Amino acid sequence: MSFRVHIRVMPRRGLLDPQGQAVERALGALQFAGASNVHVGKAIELDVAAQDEASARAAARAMCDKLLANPVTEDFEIAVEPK
Amino acid sequence: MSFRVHIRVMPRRGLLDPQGQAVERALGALQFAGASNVHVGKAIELDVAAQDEASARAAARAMCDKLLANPVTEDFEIAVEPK
Amino acid sequence: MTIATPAAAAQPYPGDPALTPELVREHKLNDREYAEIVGMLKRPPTVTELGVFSALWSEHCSYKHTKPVLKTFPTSGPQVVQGPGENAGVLRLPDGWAVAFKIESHNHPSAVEPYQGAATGVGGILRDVFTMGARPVAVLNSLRFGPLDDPRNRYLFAGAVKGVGDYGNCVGVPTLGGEVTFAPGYSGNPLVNAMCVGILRETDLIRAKAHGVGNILMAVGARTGRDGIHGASFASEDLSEASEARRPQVQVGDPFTEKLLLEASLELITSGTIVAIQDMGAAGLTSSSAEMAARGGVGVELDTSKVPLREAGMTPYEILLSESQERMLVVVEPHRIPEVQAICAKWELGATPIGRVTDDGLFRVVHNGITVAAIPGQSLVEDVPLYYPEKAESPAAVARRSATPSAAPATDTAGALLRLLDDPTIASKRWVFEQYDSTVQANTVLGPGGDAGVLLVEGTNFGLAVTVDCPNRYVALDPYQGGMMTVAEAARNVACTGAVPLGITNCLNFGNPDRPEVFFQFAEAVRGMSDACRAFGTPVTGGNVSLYNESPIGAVDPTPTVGMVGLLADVTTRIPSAFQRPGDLVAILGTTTGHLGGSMYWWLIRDFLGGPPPPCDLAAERQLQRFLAAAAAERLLHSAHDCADGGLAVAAAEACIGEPYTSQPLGAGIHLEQPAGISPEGLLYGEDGARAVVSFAPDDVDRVRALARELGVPLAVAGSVTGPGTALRITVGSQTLAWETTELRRTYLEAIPRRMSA
Amino acid sequence: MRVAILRFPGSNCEPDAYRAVAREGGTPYYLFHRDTDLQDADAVILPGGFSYGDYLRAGAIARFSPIMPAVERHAADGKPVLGICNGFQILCESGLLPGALERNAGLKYLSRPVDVRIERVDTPFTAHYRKGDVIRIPIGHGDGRFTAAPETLAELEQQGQVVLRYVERPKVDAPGNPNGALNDIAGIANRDGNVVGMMPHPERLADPLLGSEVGRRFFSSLVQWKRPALVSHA
Ligand SMILES: Nc1ncnc2c1ncn2[C@@H]1O[C@H](COP(=O)(O)OP(=O)(O)O)[C@@H](O)[C@H]1O
Ligand SMILES: [Mg+2]
Repeated sequence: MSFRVHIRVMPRRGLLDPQGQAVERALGALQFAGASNVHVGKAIELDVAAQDEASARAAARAMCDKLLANPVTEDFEIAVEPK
Repeated sequence: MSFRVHIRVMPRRGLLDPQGQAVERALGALQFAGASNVHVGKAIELDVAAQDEASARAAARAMCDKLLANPVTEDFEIAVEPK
Repeated sequence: MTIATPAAAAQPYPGDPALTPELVREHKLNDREYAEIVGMLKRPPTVTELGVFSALWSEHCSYKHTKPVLKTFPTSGPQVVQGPGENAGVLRLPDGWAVAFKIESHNHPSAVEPYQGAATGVGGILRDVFTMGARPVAVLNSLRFGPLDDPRNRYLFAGAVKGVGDYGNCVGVPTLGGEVTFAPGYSGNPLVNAMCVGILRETDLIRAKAHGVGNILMAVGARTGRDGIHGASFASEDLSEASEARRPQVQVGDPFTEKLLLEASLELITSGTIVAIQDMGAAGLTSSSAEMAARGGVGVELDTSKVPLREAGMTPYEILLSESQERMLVVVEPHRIPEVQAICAKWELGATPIGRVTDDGLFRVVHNGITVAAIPGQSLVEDVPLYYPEKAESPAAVARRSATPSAAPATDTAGALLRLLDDPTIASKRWVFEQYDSTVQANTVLGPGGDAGVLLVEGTNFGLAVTVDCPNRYVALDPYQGGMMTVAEAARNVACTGAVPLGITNCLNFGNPDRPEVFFQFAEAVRGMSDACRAFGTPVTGGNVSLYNESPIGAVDPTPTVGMVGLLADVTTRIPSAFQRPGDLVAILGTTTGHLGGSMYWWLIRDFLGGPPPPCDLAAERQLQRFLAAAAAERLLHSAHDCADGGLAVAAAEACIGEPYTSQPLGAGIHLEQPAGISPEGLLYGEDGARAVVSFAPDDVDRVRALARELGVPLAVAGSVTGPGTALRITVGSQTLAWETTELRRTYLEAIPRRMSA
Repeated sequence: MRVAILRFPGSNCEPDAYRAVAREGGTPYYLFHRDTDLQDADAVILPGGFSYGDYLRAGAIARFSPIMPAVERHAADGKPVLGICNGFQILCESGLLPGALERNAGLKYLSRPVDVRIERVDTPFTAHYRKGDVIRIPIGHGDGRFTAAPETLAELEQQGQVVLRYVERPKVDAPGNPNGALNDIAGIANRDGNVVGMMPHPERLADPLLGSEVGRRFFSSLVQWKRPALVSHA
């Protein structure tokens, strides 16, 4: 089976996120007054061939641990949907 | 009310996505054989103060149109959850 | 009438639309051109062929409006190894070395998507240089935008700068210079020109000429997608809302693949594995294959079904016209295919046979066994109908040139300097060039920020000075004088580093040539540039024309950008542009007449853009160039900076300001004689050419004077450099003006960052 | 002194490092990312550039290259390893050095001179400087903001692992710390001092023809480096 996996890699809470800050300032300047607490990270999408959802998720987690996220500065979240 | 908004900004289909390609090759080299069709974009998270979910979503769409996504090269998706 | 037999048969590709007059017009081919096509083929074209003609007969590829004028450029000289007509021009350097260089525009793509437009512009010009067998050692960029108070212009400016930077930085080629100008005429139609300079052994030069019937064509590098189809014809039309809507799929650059392609290409060339190589630039596979075949006087047959694709289901039409980046077309003897593939594999690139060199002179395209195009190749490339547009100067231009400001003269002569330094066109471009790696390759002797960049040619002790320039205001006011001044200013910038100007490349950015006033500008600018090139002995080795630079608000200022290289026989003699030592004497070279026509001063301070631009005195420019080179060779000068926008006062201020990384700017005390009839404004801010501000040790004053006399350069010792943090004082007649140099520096450095963070 | 200079796809400063080593009388040679053997290297340099385009994160993909296990063994043996710019990023990604190099605080690539103070002179790369020397060398990076967890940072300082620090000269019109690096860190060493990473590029100012050669001593130090006699920690 094949699954579509969405991964979100975000700067770890508490670390400086200059990109999030810059976007927040820019939104403010554009009069989007209601926006706050902005963070910017990476979105990664991929197809994963796996037996079932659980193993697709496990594979994605392994990819994040190994490559897709930096354990020093980033956290990640995984969402899996059947294709 | 305040909503947590998750935005995914991805390279438009059909355009070259060199970053996605590089990650796909790297996953292959790391023996994650099941991964394909990899794309890398931006994940943006923010709080939006709005009357209701629909207007939070509308605000987020306006932000994407104006600032967060490049209308020529990127597509975006928005997810809204109450805080 | 008899029905002629077709030159060669070709069939429609299944699914092709019907050939209708509308389809022909959508391909930007007029009735005359269509008739020529039918005459050439002796049958109606297939849709695939229509696409091929549309691309190759676009202005961008064919120069159909400009060829006769371009022929008038001087292109020969003892230093010329390769003149116009190849991917890049090549000039001879000492000891068997040579320099390949070329400039090209990416205006239209940058107007739509500034980041990718500028990035792929750099990518394309790098490929033009390394396909000659040269290793790129410098890039330069010439940028023009509308004023920064408009957010769209800020977006275009920021995006283009980031695009230039990200691409060149990743490939690892230092950006050593450039220019940025802001003027209302560029709103909606920015200009993004990129130049590349490469070094090679003269014996390694390779030309993009297919030969050897039976040799194989191979596609090397990135896969082909639907990017930028019709990019060449897109580049050949006005930017209108319609073109916004039918804009092609954006070309996305991949500098990482470019770097691999660079290494692979140079290895293919220096190992002697290949016969010819050309990059797939505008009109992609079509123009690269057709042009290589025409240069070699042979035919080609392409099998588009063999081309590695990024997207399924592409038609031969799309494959032929795709402008996917980072691709090369290589001609190889059949038995060497494995070697080519091995070299490419080492650099992680594919190399796929996609066609062969034939003896029937046809440009033939086959897809899954169907012949979809068969066109006489030589005619396809060379028999494009030429146009001889009318030219006539517009009465408005004549009137503007002869007008003078109506507003009252300014009273705050000193304050004007701060206004000028705060104008983004004059202000420091550090915000720009610090986003560009200027020291990679470890050969940078003078980085951006001075008059010209200087690099060491590795393995030698000589250096190259490189610059791009175009005083577009002058060209708009008087295209002939402005054309001369463009070359003169480039040469002056090169000479200020102590180098001897060697030759130029150019990028002619103009409006719609069908308008007589535009074509007048074009022809006159070329005439002016040619005269200057002849006077300086700096031939034209190549270039690029970008027409139809118009937006809903009208044509851009005519902008014939010149890229120049110069030689420093001993790189250690290079002269920086800023003052170096307190106590040095300051002298002004050249003649100051106080000419204010066309000046930044009139524009900014008196709100008047007009008058005659400063006349270009080619002999005086030449003498100044000679003096600077001779003085450098004797190591007489500690600094030299030319007077351009903003005149003497701005040049002196810039020489004081120096870099932000030195503790405090230096000051200077300068006395200017005030001849009768010249106003203080004219002395300070007039933009007479052939001038420079230099500094040198007091002990050398006699030698400096003697050299100036010997070479016929007027020289006035006018004062001296003073210590860090002291003021810049200029005495004009009995009046002394003084500026805090810390304030000058802050104004000059902050002008662009302040506007960009608004 | 045999100095292996690694080439990853997208490296672009390897010729610069090569020249800098050769100029001081060392024996530089290139190894490719696909190699697995260091060929008797006395020292290894991971040069600057954009390995794998810096896609995903600078250095993230290169760290998995076939050559890297050999580099890890070489480092574990206490032999010199220097990562410059992208090389520093690769060393952090691979865990040979602690911390991470994040996007510059100003969010822009920056090419400019920086003033750095030499904080440690007992590494193979800084032995020919004096402690406290301030030198001006170029940077060229978009991801040079050194970041580490607070405990890691404290430990780096306690153990004296900071090798280079950005400093601000008086009355200049630009910040001394160009990228927002924590504690102004421009370069660090591992615990043993044999593995060093730095963002600035000393190899770009190591040729007398360029007008300044203040970066040369990184390479003269290395070429003349003698491994101290092993002191037992037992
Ligand atoms: N786009 C750019 N890219 C790189 N360097 C630039 C750019 N624009 C300006 N510079 C640098 O700033 C210097 C001064 O610019 P400018 O005032 O246009 O100089 P000049 O009038 O001497 O040609 C240039 O020579 C160049 O080194
Ligand atoms: Mg100048």
